[in-house]
Amino acid sequence: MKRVNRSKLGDLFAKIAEAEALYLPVDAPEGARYEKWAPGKKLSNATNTVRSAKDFFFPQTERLYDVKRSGKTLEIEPPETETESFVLFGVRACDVRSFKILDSVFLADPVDTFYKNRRERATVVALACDRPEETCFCGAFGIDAAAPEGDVSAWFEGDFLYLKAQSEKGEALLAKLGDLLEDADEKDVETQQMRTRWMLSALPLGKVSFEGMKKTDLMDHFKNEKWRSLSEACLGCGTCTFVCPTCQCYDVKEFDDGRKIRKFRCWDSCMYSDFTLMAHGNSRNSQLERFRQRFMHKLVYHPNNHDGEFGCVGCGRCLQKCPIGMNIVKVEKALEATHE
Amino acid sequence: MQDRMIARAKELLENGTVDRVMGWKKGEFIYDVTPAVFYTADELEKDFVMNAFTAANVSKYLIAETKKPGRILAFLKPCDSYSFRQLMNEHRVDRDNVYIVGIPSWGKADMEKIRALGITGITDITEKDGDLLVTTVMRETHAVKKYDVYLEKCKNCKSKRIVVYDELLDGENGEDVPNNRFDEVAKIEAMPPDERFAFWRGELSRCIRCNACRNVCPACSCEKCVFDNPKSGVENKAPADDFEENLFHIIRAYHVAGRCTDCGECSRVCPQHIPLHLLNRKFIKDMNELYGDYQAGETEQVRHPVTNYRDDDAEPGIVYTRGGSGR
Amino acid sequence: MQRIGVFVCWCGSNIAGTVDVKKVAQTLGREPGVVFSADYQYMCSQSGQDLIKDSIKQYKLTGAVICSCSPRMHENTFRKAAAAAGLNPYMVEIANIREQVSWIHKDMAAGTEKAIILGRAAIAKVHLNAPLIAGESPVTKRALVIGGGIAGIQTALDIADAGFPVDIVEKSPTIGGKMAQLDKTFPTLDCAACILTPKMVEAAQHENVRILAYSEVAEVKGFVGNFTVKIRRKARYVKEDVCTGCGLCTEKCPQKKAPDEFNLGLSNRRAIYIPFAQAVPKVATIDPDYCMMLKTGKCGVCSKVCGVKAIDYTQKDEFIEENYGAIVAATGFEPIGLDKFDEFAYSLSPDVVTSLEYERLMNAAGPTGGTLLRPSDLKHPHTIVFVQCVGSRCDEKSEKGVPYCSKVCCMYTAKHAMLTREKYPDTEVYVFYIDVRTPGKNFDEFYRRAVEQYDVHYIKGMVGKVVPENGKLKVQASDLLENRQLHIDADMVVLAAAIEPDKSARPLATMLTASMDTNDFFTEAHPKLRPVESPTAGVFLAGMCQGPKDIPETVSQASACAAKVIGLLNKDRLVGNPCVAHSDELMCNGCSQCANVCPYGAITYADKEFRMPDRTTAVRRVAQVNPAVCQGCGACTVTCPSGAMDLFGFSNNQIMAEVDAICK
Amino acid sequence: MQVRNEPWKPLIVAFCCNWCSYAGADLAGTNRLNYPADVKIIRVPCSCRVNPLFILRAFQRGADGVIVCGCHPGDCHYTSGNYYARRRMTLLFSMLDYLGIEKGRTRVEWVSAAEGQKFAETMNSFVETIVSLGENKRLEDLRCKTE
Amino acid sequence: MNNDVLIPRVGVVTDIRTDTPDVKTFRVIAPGGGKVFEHIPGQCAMLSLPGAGEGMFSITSSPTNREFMEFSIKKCGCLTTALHEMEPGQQVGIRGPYGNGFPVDTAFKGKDMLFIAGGIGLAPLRSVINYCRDKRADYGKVEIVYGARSMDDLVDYREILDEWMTDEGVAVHLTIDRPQEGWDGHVGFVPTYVKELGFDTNMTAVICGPPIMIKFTLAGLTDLGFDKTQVYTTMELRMKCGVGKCGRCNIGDKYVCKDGPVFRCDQLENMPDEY
Repeated sequence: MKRVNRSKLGDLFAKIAEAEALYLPVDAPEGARYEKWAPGKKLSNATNTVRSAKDFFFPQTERLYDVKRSGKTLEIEPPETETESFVLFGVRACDVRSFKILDSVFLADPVDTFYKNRRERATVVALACDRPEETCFCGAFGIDAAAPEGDVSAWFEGDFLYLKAQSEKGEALLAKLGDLLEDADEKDVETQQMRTRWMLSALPLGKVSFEGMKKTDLMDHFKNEKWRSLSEACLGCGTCTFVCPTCQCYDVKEFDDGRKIRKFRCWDSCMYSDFTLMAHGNSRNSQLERFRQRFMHKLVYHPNNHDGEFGCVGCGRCLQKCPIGMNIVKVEKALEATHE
Repeated sequence: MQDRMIARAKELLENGTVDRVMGWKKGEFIYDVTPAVFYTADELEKDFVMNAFTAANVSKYLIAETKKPGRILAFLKPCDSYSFRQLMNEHRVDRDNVYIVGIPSWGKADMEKIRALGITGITDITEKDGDLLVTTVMRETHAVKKYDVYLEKCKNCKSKRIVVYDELLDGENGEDVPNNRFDEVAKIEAMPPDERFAFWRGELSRCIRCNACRNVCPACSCEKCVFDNPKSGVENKAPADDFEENLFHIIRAYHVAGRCTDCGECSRVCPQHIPLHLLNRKFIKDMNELYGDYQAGETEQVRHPVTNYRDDDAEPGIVYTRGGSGR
Repeated sequence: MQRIGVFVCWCGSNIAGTVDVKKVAQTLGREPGVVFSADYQYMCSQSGQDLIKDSIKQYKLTGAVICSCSPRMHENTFRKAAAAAGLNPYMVEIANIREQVSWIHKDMAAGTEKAIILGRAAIAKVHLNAPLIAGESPVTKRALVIGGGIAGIQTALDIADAGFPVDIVEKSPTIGGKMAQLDKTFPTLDCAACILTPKMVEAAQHENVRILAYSEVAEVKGFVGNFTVKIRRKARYVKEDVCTGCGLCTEKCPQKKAPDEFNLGLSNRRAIYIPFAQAVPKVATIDPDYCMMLKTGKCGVCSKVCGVKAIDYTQKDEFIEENYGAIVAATGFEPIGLDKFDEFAYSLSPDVVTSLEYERLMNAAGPTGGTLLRPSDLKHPHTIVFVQCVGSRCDEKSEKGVPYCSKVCCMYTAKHAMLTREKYPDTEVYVFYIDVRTPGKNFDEFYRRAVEQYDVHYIKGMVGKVVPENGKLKVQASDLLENRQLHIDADMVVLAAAIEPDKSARPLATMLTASMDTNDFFTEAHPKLRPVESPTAGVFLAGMCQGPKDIPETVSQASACAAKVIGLLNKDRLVGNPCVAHSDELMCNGCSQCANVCPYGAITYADKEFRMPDRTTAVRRVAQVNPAVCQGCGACTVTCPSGAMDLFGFSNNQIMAEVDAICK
Repeated sequence: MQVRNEPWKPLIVAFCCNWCSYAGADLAGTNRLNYPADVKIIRVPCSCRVNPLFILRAFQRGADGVIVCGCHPGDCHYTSGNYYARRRMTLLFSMLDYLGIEKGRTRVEWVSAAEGQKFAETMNSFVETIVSLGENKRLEDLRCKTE
Repeated sequence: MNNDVLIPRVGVVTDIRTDTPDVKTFRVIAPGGGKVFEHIPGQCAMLSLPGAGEGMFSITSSPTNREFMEFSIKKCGCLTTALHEMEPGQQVGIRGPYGNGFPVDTAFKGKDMLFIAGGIGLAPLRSVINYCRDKRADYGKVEIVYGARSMDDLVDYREILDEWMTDEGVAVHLTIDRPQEGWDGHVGFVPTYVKELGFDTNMTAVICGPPIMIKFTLAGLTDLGFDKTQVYTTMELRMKCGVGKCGRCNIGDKYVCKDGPVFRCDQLENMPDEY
C-alpha cells in the first residue's frame, strides 16, 4: 500500500502522463466524463461518469477495414494496429467488473483482436467509492465498491490518495511513480471502507438481490406475463444500452466515401426496432420482445453461459437515465414477484 | 391532486366513459415514474402517481392507444395538450377514442439538477409546499426550492392553458404565461460565428445517438425514421463523424419545424444534457420573426409556417444580413 | 447492375473544341456499370441516333447517358431514339457538356474534367433510374361551366360550338350575371342588354348547352378528364319544364314586399317572380322567404292562376350527378360591402348609392324606369358626387377594403358622369379620384370626352366625409392639386365600390382543390403563360373570378378558356407525365403535410389496412397521389419527414447519387 | 491516413430548377458567358424539390458551397414551389448560421430563363464568396476527405 | 496490420449457375487458386460485396471438394440481389468458417441418414449429403426427401438426377407442392410425404427448410416414433458478426452463429420461439 498527498495529485497525473496517455473523469456539462488528462484538468468528484468506461475498450464506432473496388477486383485494407499504452484512472468498482463481463464476450474464442489489443494496452486504476448514490446496487453482484478490483486499487481518505497494486501492470505503474509515493498502511482506509459498505446497505437499493432469478427456468421467465406491462412505456431508445457498461451488441456497417467503402463497427441496441431486421424479416417485431431480450440476456442468458455471473454490475446508470423511469431493478422485482 | 385524479379516474372507469387510464406509475424512488396504462381501480389506488417528477409527456403514447378498441382516459398537462392537439392536426390520434382530463401543472423537477447540487446518497424525497425535502443516508435533510431544480421545459413554460380537453380537473383553464424562452437562442445568435460553432460542437459532440430525443418526441412519430431506413440513403446508427451529429440534429429539428410544440421532452431525456430545445426553439423563433407568431398545436390550423407561404416573404439572404454578429 | 452506354457528342467543334471528347468517353467507359462508350460528331443526327439505337440493341443496354447539349434541347430526341430501340425512354439521362461546359469554359483541361464529372453524375443517376411508363386516362367529353354571367355564357357557347356538350350551373334563377344589370357599356355606350340577351338566348337554344339555373355545385370528385360533380338543383316550387313564363302569377301574388335583387333592393317584387323580362330560363321562381303558402300554408294564389299547373309547393332540392372532362370556374364578382365605410354615409342615406345601384337607376328597366331620380324623394338630383376607389387599393394592413385596383371603376364612372351630363345637362357632376386609369382601346379618349366635352369636374382628391343634412349630402373633400378643402352640397353620392370575388368562389375552390390568392381570386397556372388555367389540371378560369377585368377582356378570356377546354376535350386519352410523386404507404404517416403544399390537389388520403410483421392488421391513413393530376414539382417530397413521398425521375436517391458523383 | 495534397479548388453544387434557372444557365452558355468550372449544376424540376438533406449531403461529400436557383417569386412553373423553397431555405440557412457555419456558404438566387447574364454573374460572385471563405471545414465529413 | 476475424479475405467467383428462377449457385476460390479456407459440413461463411453489405450463407459444397467452395443463394434482399447480378471473375469478401457444423464425425458416424429438405433448405444439406456420399463407408444408408413449390424451384435438380439418384445406397424422394405438366413424381407437401414414406426409427434425421415445414416435419417424425434427440436442423438467421458477439443471433442462451446453426431438436425446446 502506497499513498500520495492530495496536494500532489497534479504531479502524480503529470508523472503518469509523461509515459503514457492518462484518462480520468472530469466535470463536464453532462456530469462527469473521461477525458485525456492535461495540466490543469481536475479529477471529478462525481460518483460515476455518465458514459461508462467501456468506451475505452469498445468504442462507439471503430474502423474495421476499408475496401477499394476497381472493376471486379477488391482490395481490403485492414487498419493499422495501435500500440500506445494508456492508463485509466478513477474507474469505479462496478465499471471494473464490467470489463470482466466484456472480456467473457470479446475474449472468448474467436478473440476480438481490436478489443484485446486495447485491454492489453490499458492499466486500470480503480477508485473506491465513498459517496454512493441511491441508484447504486453493485453489492447485489458481489462487487465491493470499497475494495475495487483493477490493476491498481485506490482510495481517497483524509488528505491522501492510497494506492495498492493488484497486478503486474499495477506494480509496474506504481514503480514508475517512484518517489512521489510513500508507504502506507492498509488500515488507513478501513474505516472509510466500512462506512461506504454501511452506506450502500442503508441506501434504498441496499437489499436488492438478483439471486432469486436463478430459481426459475429460462422459459418460465421468458413467458412471464409481466413483460407486457414492464415494456409498455419503453420508447425503444438506446439510452440504457449506451450508458450501460456491459452492453456490447454491435452492428457492422459500411460507409461509401465515393472512393472506397469503409467498414466500421458501431454500438447497436437490442432495444432498437430494426436490431434483428434482416432481408427475410424481423424476428422480434414488438417492443415487448426487444425489451424482454435485453433483460433476459442480462439476467438469464448471461448467467446461464457464464457460471451464474449476471450481465449487470449495478452501476445505476440506466436508473438515472431512462427517459421513462424503467430499469433493471423494477424488472427483477416484477419477475421475482411472479414466482414468489 | 393525485387523490382527485385517482378519484375522477375511478368514476370515469365506473360509469363506463373509459375502459382504461393513461397516467404515471410509481417507481422505486419518487422520481423514476413511468407512463403506464391502468385498467382497474385497484391498480390506480396502488400505483397511480402524480408528483413533482411526473414530467413525461404522454401524448405520443396515445397514437397507439387510440387505435386500440375502447376509450382511454388521458390526463394531459398543458404542454402535453399542445402535443396532442398537434397530433390531432396531423391525423395521428383518434380524438373519439380518448377522454381528456386537463390537469394543471406548476412545474416539474429535474432529478439530474438535484444531483448536480452535490447531494448524494439520497434515501428519500418528499414534497412540501413549493419545496422538495431531500433526505440522505447520512440523515441530512436538504430543502431544495422546486423552482431551482425545474426542468428546462418548466422553467421556460409558455402556457398553462390546456388546448384540448373534455373536462378540466380544476374546472378552470390556465393562461399563456409570459416567458423568456427565446433568450438563450438570442444569446447564441449574438455570439460571433466562431464562438457559436465552438459552442455547438461542444454540445453536439456529446451526442451518443441513443435516439432518446427522437423516440420521446411526439412530432417524431414517423412510421419509419429516415435515419433508420437504409433506403433513405442517410441512414446512420452512430455518430461516426462530427458531420453525422450535425446532420442528425439539423434534420431532426427541420423535420419537426412548424410541428414542434416546444414541449421540451428532447432536452429532458437527453442523457448527455445536450440543449436540444435550443435547436427547435431557433426554428420557432425564426418562424415567429419572419412569418408571424405561430404556436404549433395551439389551434386547429393544419398549415404551419413551413407548409405555407406569402408572396412577400423574406428572401433567404435575410439570414446573412439581419441582426446579431456579422462576418 | 445496369448496363449503361455512354455517348459523347462532339457537336462539331462546339463541344470538341474545348472538351477532350475522346478522353471523356474513355474515362466514363471505366465507370462501374458502363459497358459501352463512344464519341461521335453529331449525336443528334440520324447516324448519331442510329449509333445509339444499334448500341442499345447490341450491348443490351439498360440505360444510356448522352453527353451533349442541354436536355432542354435534345432530351426528347434521344429518348425517342432509345424508345425506338426498345429501351424505356426514361432510362436516358443527359449530361449537359455544351451549354454548361464547352461554351462557358475556355480551358480544355478544366472543361474535360467537368465534362467527366457531369457524365459521372448522369451515370450515377441512371444506375438508380427505373423504367417509367406514363399513365393514361380517358376523357369525358363534356364540360361544366360554373357561373352563368357573360364569362360563363361565352365559354359555354364557344365550347358548344366546337361540338362538345356543356352544362352551365348558375346559382340565381336566371343566367346573365352582373352584365344583365348594367345599363350601357363603356367605351362604346351600347346597351348591355342589347348585346347580352341574344347571347343568353343563343345559349338557351344551343343543342349542346344545358342551363342548370338556380343550381349550385355541391361536390366535386375526380381529376382532369374524369370529374364527377354533384349539383344541387334548388327548389323553385315551379316546374321548370311546365312554366311558360307568362308572368300571370307574378302579377297576382299578394306578397309585394320582397326586395328585388335584380334592382339591388331599390325596388320590391312579388314572392313569386321572374327576375327580369329577358331572363333565361324564363321561368317563375317562388321565394320561400316571402311566400305565404310556403311559410304558413295559407294562400295558393299563384297555383290558382297558373294555367299550366306549374306550381308545386312540395318541391325539394334535388341532386344530379354528372361526369365532366373539364370544369370552368366563372363565378364572377360582387361589389364589396360598404358597412365599414361609414364616412360615406352609405347606410345613413338612401341617396348614397353604389355605382351598380346607379346603373339600375339609369336603366330604362330599372326601378325608376330610366329616369334619374334620387331614391329618398324621387326628385332629380342636381349635384352628384362620384367617389372613386371606395375600398380599392387599400393599405394591406387596414381592416377594410382590398389591396388591389378594381380596374373597371374609372371607366364606368366616366360613363356614368358622361351619361348623366348628356341626359341632364343641368346636373353638376364631380368625380373625386386618386388616379384615373384608362389603359384600353379608346378608353382615354372616352375619359377625355367626359372631361372636355361634358364638363365633368374631375378632382384629384379624396372625399373625407359625407353627412346627410336637410335633404342634402354635405360632402367634405380635398382637392390635392389645388391643395384646398372643398365642401359640396350634393343631392346624390355615388360610390365606386371595390369589387371582390363572389362569395361562392372560396368553397368552390376547396371542392375543386384549385388554389386561390389571399384575396380569394383563383390563381392561374402561370401568370403569363397559362392565364386561363388553374394549377389544378382540368380546371379553367374565366372572367372576374381570376381578377378584375372589363367585359371585352372577360369575353376574350372566356374564349381563350374555351379554346383550352376544347383542346382538352378533343383528346381521347390523356397521357400523363410519368415523373410524378408517389407515396410509399408503408412509411407514410398520413400527416397531411404533403397535401397542404400540393398546388394541384393531387394528394388524397385513404384508410388502408396493413398486415403487420407480427401478423396483426392495422388501419392507417396514408397519402395517395393521383398521377393524372400531379405535375411533378416535388414540393411534397421535401415536406414529407419520413421520406415516404418521392418523385419518379428525380428521386431522393437519384439526386443524392448525383451530388455524391459530383463531389467525389 | 493521408490528406489529398492538390491545391484547394472550391467545389460548388448548384441546384437549378428545370424551367427557369437551368434554362438561364443554358442561356449563359449560349451567350458564351464565362463562369468558373467549379460550379456543377444538378437539374431539379423545381426549387421546391431541393431537400435540405441534399444540401447537407453536398457539404458532407466535399462541396464548399451550395446554391439553389429557381424561378423568380411569382413565376414558378408550379405556381408556388419557389415560395416553399424560399421558406425552407431561409430556415435551413438560418440554422446553419446558428450552428456557426460561415455565412455565405449557402445561397438562393432567382434566375429566370432570360437571365443568362445574371446566372453567370451570380455564379462568379458566389465562387468569389466561397474562395474568400476558403475550404468548408465546419460541415465536412472527414471520412470523405482523406484517402 | 490487424488480422481480426472480422476482416474478410478476398475470394473470386469463378462460376455462376442458375438453379431456379431465384436461386443461383456461386463457386468461389482464393485468388491464387484453391479454397479460401477449410470447413466442415453445415458451417457457414460470411460473404460481402462492398456497397451492398455482408451476409451469412451456408457453404453448400462438401469439404471433400478440394478445389472450391459453393454457395447456393436465394434472392431476397439488397445483398443477395447484388450477388445475383455478379458476373464471373468478380471478387467478393469472404470470412469464416462459422458455426458448429454437423456432427459428421461423431453423432452421425455409422448411422443411417435421413435428409429432409424443402426449397432452398436443400442448400445447407447439400454439403453434408455429398460428404456422406463421398465417405460412403462411414455411414449407413442415405435417404433424401426433398420438396419444393414446383419443379422449377428444385435446387440442384441436375445433380440430384445425375449423381444422387444414380448412387448406390442413396435413395431420393422428390415431391412438389402442386401437380405440374412434365412431372410424374410425387405431389404433396414434404411433412405428409415423409409420413407416407415412413422411415426406420433408428435413422438420424436432418431437416432444413422454412420454419413451418420444419415444425410439421418434426411432428411427423415424432409420430413415426423418432426421438427429438435423433433429429437435427440448421438455421441461418440474423447473423451479423459470425463470431457470437454482436448479439443479433442470440436466442435464449444460444448464439446461432456460434452454438448453431446446427441444433438437435431437443435443444430447441429450451429456446424461445424467436427464430
